Formats: sequence, C-alpha cells, structure tokens
Amino acid sequence: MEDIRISDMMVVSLARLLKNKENAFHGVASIMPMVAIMLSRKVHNKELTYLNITGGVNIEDAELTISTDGNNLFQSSKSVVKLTDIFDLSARNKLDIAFLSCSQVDQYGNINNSVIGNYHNPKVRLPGGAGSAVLLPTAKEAIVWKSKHDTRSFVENVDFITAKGNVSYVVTPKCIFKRVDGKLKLYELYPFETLDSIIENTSFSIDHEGFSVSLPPTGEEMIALNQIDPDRLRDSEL
Amino acid sequence: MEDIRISDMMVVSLARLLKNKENAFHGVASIMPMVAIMLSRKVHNKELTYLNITGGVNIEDAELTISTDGNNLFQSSKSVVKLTDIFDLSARNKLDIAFLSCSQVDQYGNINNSVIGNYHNPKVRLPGGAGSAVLLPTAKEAIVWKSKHDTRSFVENVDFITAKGNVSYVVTPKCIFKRVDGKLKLYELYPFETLDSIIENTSFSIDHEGFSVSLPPTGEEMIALNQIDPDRLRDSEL
Amino acid sequence: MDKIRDINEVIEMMKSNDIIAFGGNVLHRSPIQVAYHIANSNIKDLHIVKTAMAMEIDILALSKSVKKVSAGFISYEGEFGLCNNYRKAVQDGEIQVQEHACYSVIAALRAAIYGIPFMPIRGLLGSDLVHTMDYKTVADPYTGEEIVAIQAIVPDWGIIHVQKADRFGNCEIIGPMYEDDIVCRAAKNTIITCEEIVGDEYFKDKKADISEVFVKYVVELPKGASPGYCPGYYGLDKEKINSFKNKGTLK
Amino acid sequence: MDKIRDINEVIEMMKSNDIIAFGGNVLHRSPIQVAYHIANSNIKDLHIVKTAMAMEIDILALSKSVKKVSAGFISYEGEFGLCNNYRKAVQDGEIQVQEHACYSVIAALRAAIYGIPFMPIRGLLGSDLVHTMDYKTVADPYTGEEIVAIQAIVPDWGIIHVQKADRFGNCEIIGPMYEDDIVCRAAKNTIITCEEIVGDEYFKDKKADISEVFVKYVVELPKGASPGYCPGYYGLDKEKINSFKNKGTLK
Repeated sequence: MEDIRISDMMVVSLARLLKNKENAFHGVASIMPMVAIMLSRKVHNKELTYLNITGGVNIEDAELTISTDGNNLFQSSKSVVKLTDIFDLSARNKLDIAFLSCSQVDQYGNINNSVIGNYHNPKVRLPGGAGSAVLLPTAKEAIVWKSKHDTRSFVENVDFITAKGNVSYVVTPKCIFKRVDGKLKLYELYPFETLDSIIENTSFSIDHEGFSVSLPPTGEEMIALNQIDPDRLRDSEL
Repeated sequence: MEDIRISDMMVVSLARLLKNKENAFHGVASIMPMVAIMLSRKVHNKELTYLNITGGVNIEDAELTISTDGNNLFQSSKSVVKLTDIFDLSARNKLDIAFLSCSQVDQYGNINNSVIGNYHNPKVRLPGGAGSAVLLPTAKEAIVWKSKHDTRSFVENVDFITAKGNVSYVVTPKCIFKRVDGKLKLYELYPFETLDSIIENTSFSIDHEGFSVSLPPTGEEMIALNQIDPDRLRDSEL
Repeated sequence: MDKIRDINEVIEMMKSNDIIAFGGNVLHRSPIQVAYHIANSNIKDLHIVKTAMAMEIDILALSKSVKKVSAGFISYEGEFGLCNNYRKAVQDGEIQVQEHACYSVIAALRAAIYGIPFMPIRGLLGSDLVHTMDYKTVADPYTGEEIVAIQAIVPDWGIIHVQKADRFGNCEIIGPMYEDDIVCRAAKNTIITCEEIVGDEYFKDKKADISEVFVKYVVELPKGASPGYCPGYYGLDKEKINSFKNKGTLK
Repeated sequence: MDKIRDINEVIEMMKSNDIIAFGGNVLHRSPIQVAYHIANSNIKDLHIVKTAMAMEIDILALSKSVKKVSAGFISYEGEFGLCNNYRKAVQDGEIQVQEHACYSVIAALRAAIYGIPFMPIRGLLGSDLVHTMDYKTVADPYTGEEIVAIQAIVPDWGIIHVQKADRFGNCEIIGPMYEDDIVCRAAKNTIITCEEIVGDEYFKDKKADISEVFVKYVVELPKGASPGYCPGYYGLDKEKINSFKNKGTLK
C-alpha cells in the first residue's frame, strides 16, 4: 500500500465507475482510460466490451505505448468495430461510456478543448475536442478525466463550450465529482486529500454534502494494474 | 455464322455499347448484361471495370449460373466493392453504365417494373425496380435490355413510372433503340429483322430516320461468347 | 455474455407487428429456415425489410404472417419466376407494399445506424414512387437544393445466416456479404443463425466479418439457408424450391 | 490502367486552393512524407481535412501552405505535445479553423461519398461549435424534428499511405484502417503511397483492404509514414519528431 500514487488512484477510480456497464470507449491521448478499461475487465467487470479508435474489440494482453490509437490496441482483436461504428453506436444510443478529457471543465460539466480566450482571436489554440461534441450528448454517460486539478482547469464557466451533455463523473488527481441535477458535486475524496485542497483548487463553489472518501486501491487492483501497465505509463499524464 | 441466335445478337449489342466506358454494373436476374460485360472485357474494352451486386470486381473465368448475384461472381475478386458502394458511386456521378430491365418501357425510355394496372389495386404485382429508380437518374448512362419485343412491352406510356432518367439505349430481341432528345429512336436493326416487324411490335410510333443495320457478331465475338457462356445461359431469358 | 440460444427461444421473443430485416440476397445465404419457423409460429402482421428477396417473403406470405414489405425487388431469379404467394397477397390487398429502390432500403437502414430520422438520397426523382409512396423531400440548409429524404427504418430484428460464428457472435461469412453489415447494425437486436458454432480460438488469426458488438443471439441452425445457396456448405436445392412453389406446404 | 506514378508527378497535379484529405490517424500510418513534398512545392492555400492529425498539418503550417483546416483533433500524443506550428499559425490568424467533432468530419465525408449536399448528424447540440462554426439545422420532413446538418466536404485529393499496393490500386493495410475507407471514397481522386508495390498475383488469395475502384494513382514511397508508425515496417522515430519540433526544418 505504501507505493500507491495519484495516477493509481485516478485509474482505479475510473475503472470502478465501469462496474455495471456494457461497453466503454476511449480515444487518442487517453492513457488513463485505456488502463482503466483494461483494469475493469480484469477485476470489476469481466464482460465489459472494450472499444477504441483502432477498431479493436476486447483486445487482451496488449503491450502498451504512450499512444492510445495504435496497432497494439488492434492486432489481437477478433473483429473490427471502427471509429465510425463507435460514433454510430453512440448516435443510436448504444454506447454506455465515453471517456473524454479537456483543458477546462466548469461547474456544469461543460468542457472546453478548443481555445483559451476569444474563439476567433485565441490566446491559446487548443487541440479541439476530438469526438466530445458528439459523444457528450449521445453516449449514455461521458466520464471526464482531467490530470490537473487547479483553478485554471476547474472554472465557473468554460471560455468556450466545446461539448455539453451527459457527463456523469469528473475524475481528477484529488477527487471525483458527480454531476447531479446538472451541476458537479463532490462525490469521493481521495484518502490522501483534504476537502480544503479541493475548495482551494476549484474556481466554482463546491457542494460537498454527503461525499465519501475513496477506498484506496485494493491489493487485487494494484496487482492487476501493474500487470497491465508495468512501465507505469499512467504516470505520464500527471 | 449459321448458328447465331437472337440472344447472341442481343448480348453482342449490349457488349459493343461498352466500348469507351470505364465501369459497368449489373444486378440480379441479369444474365445478358453479365455475359455482355464479360464479352466486352475480352473483346472490346479490356480495361472496363466490371461491378456486380456481390462485391466482386473484375472477376475472371467465372463458372456461370442462372443467378447473377452469387459467390461465383465474387470469389476470384481481388477486392470488394459492395452494392452499397456501387449505388454510392452512382450517386456521386462515378458510375458509367448501369444495366436494367423491366416489364414495360415507353417511348421516353421510362421503365415500369412495379405493377400492371392501378398501383394500389394492381392487376399484376411485378417484382419492383430493384435499383432502377436510383440508378436511372444517377448513372451516367443506363442501358435497358428487354428480352421481349411486343406491343405489351413497348408501350406509349408505362402504367407506372418505376424509374426515369439517363437511359441511353434499349436493346431488344429485334433492334437497338437510342434515346435522343428524350425519345427512343431506332438506332440499329438486327440483320435478320425487318423495319415492319419493329413497327408492328411497338405501341409507340418510331422515328427510324438514319438507322443502320447491326453488324452480325464477328467470329472473334462468337468465340469469346462461347468461352464465357458455353452452356448458353444467355438463351434462358428469351 | 454467452449468446447461444435455441431456434425456438429466439422465435418466441419475436412479436406480432415487429419489423424484421433479413440478411443475404435473393437465394444466397438468406435465412429461409428462420422464415419457415416464423411461418409456423403465431407471429403475425410483420413488416419485412430487405433490398432484394424471394423465398422468405414467399413463405411468410403463404402463412399470412406479413402486413407490410419494404423492399426493392421481390422475385426469384431465372426458372423459378415470380414469388406467387407474395404476388397474390398483394393483389388481394393482404400485404401493403412500401416499394423502394434497393438503395432507399439501404438509406433507411443507414439512417437507423446513424440514429437519424432520415437520410437524404440521390436518385428517385422522376419516379412515380416518390409521390405514390409519399417519399418527402428536404431543402439543403446550406444551398436550398431539394433532395429526397428517406425515413429511417429501425428493424426490431435483424436475422442473418452465416457459415460460422463463435458464442460471442463473431461471424465468418464465406462469399459475398451483401447488406448484412448494414442489417446487423441497423436492427435493435440481431440474431445470427449459423451452419456451425466455432470455438473461442477460431478468430485469433483472422478477424471476423461481423463483430460480436452487433450481435445479440447466436443460433446453430445447419442448412439454415437451404434450399438456397450457402457458399462452402451447399448449393441450390432446386427440387425443394419447385416443390414449395408447386405444393405450397410450409415445410 | 497502370496507375503507378512518381511522387513528383502526383505533387505536380495538385493545385493551390485544393482540398486534401489525409488518411491514417495522428502518428499512425499518416502520409507524413507526402506532407513534406507538398511543403517543399509551390502549392499554397490548401484546405486540409482529417479526423485527428498531427505532423502533416504541423509541417504544412510551417511551410505556410495551409489556408483552412477541418478537423476534430490536432495534436501529437504524449511527450510531443501540441502542434506548435499549427497553433501559432492559427493564433496569428494565418490558418482558418473549421473546428469539427471527429464524427462531423466523418459526416461531411460520408455526404461526399453519398453524393448528397449534407448529412444529418446526432450530437453537437449544446456545443458552442454549432453557432460559432455556423453548423445549420434541418427539419426532418417526416416528424418536424430539428437536427444538425453537416455540409459535404468533397476533397480534391485523398492521400493514403499503405503497406502494400498493386499497380491497379488494390491495397493491403496492416493494422487499423482508421478512416481510410471513407477518405478513398469521398475524394475526387485518391493517391495511394505505399511501402511496396506488389505483383499482380498478390491479391489472388486474399481480398484487398482498399479496392482499385477507389484509387487513381499509386506511388511507391518507402518510409512514407515516417517518422510515424507503419505496422509491419517501422515504429516511431522519436528523434526525428523531436528534431522537427525543435529545429523546424522541412526535412
């Protein structure tokens, strides 16, 4: 237990949210969700269908790389479900979980991955939301993860709403927010964190009524995690 | 030359129309176009791309059957161009030739394969136009073949316009009509036919100015035809 | 996760008034034996969808199981002629025909796949089908151009016969795929019938032609496409087709 | 019928203001070497289209060859960070961003494939992209429901790098296909670059992943996806990417 890092807590938190779900998808630049889905399939939900951009379905024993859209996530697949298929699945309301990240997230769970500043004259041009503008409204749930928790990332209102929709949880290096009645609410605090630190590092005011403290990663979860990701790529996002 | 039948003349006529074309498609129940495309690829236009419902592209040396949408027209293909692809190609104006048949054709080249009589209370319910309602307007050219030439098939106005569009030629057991300024005109008379027989067996009045007499199948054409279709399936439609 | 069912179990799940899309094409790898099973059940008033079909609808017309058909082409090929049970049922007003071009069936199923209410489609203009079938047009919001719009058809069931499938629903199709890739995605639930169920290792070295993701149930049903063709397994059984056409018995 | 061309011949056919869609995804089997060739040509004011890309656009932004980008995601993954040449060009107002969700790029290309002016699409509602990018809505003519409509993008060129191709344009892709099946169909003309040209018999026993029907020209261009990944041939050349990012030279 002494060697548990924030990345472990984040990945385990993401994985646990997949417990009763049928399928889950992650896109590019999504190390944590990739590891989390693999972890969930080993420990929490062996029948979870794992989808990714490459077309791979339920791939097993992949050698992980820093990229989350390569052939390593495709070659052992028994069939092909292309990215177009995944968007289509979501569009017809058959995608359970989409994982998405962003530069900013606001109190409503809206996300921004487009620009900082004015859209047409931006201070920073961001990468764009990838699938988020479509997946947030169409997936049954969108889980947002954000590898920084500070007042610049967790804002009252995002500079630009790249995507808005069915965000269910936001997982950060400090806690898990749950979206209740359209607003983010503190759901779980990581065991090594304080409520004050959350309040201090979040620009919007936090409803923290009834939050709980996360169960630290179990031994079973940590063993599986280290089997899946022995090189600790999950640290790379932090 | 003594053993040339009407079916040979029809297939050769269809094949010759493919001379400067890039690609050609036939659907189900299309023995004559199937043999004609194969003949053209052997004799008139070796670079013609041959497409059919099965997804097969430029298949060679197929053993023919009475069905024109089976695995025999697919298995030797190097790639797959599905029926959906073929319709899409046509929709974006990249299909040169679509072959279609029908129960009735009228003086404008409109075709009917839906009903004889009133649509909602039909005397005869016909099979339906398959792809024709889409292919006639979108293919660069639609070539219609009709294995009967009588006044019930060649009518002034069809009972129901299943499809209307870019019909270029209509090939019959007696002649070839060409569509000029929106009306069918006698283009070629088969060598064993008379103009009187055409007039007698056609319900609409025929513009026959400047028609020519078809060149009978050449020796080269007949040799290729008998290689492609040794069992004379091409007779089956007549 | 185990999706294997008995044929009677899946037939029991179907209800009157359901929309059923069949895979295959005319007499090729078409789920003809499932049609017999439905014909011998109490399921009625079905809406049957397929680009080009023959024997399934001819069986289901004989058993009076069909209320509506959406298709582009309904006939046997060659010597077997027209689908006479179907034809008679339409002429007698028993079956309502939503006549399509094959491509508009595809468009209707694509709309289902994409979760959209309609698909714009090229073609059809000039055809009497447009007004007779009440296909509507829509104006392109960018240019104002009017284009035909085909309404989505979301089948309750997609029924596809394949050569091999594993217990998860991964399928191998020998020979042409036809519109099966579209049918399995468009339907709310897809049932695979197969000649053989293969082991879990079968798709280790080659990718399946249909993914388990698009499959709800797997039924082992040898000779499921008979008397039609099933590449790699059997060819046409002409005698049986002629016997059905002449005697009109439901197996 | 022989479609083989030299890389310089195909680059010469491209013109300023053309719309180019690239195949591959981010650093996987992306036609990065073609991007270098274009960057070193006189072709300017390109409109570049891809769901998710990185190095091609970063190269073409550096050479000031781009007027407009339609994409869902533009960034490297992991250690390589953002596409800084692209980012700077946008911030300086040199490149116009038509920001998409990856799915709306797919919808725009699907519209091109289907020959229709627009595609209805689920999602996007609630996003500021709808009004900022002027994505219009359309009313379903059957139910009146309003849905977002994405205008067709018809690329002048689709450029796809594959492992193997024959002289007719039949291609083998090792590993993920990404959106290459869509790009090759949507474009007016598709150029295949490949690691190897194979003989006419190569596709006798296995069907090609891309058909010759969708291919205009074939260019042998070994290492065409380098410094990105090309499964079966080479992995990432991190040093070259870092060198490009740091020194900013066009090869």
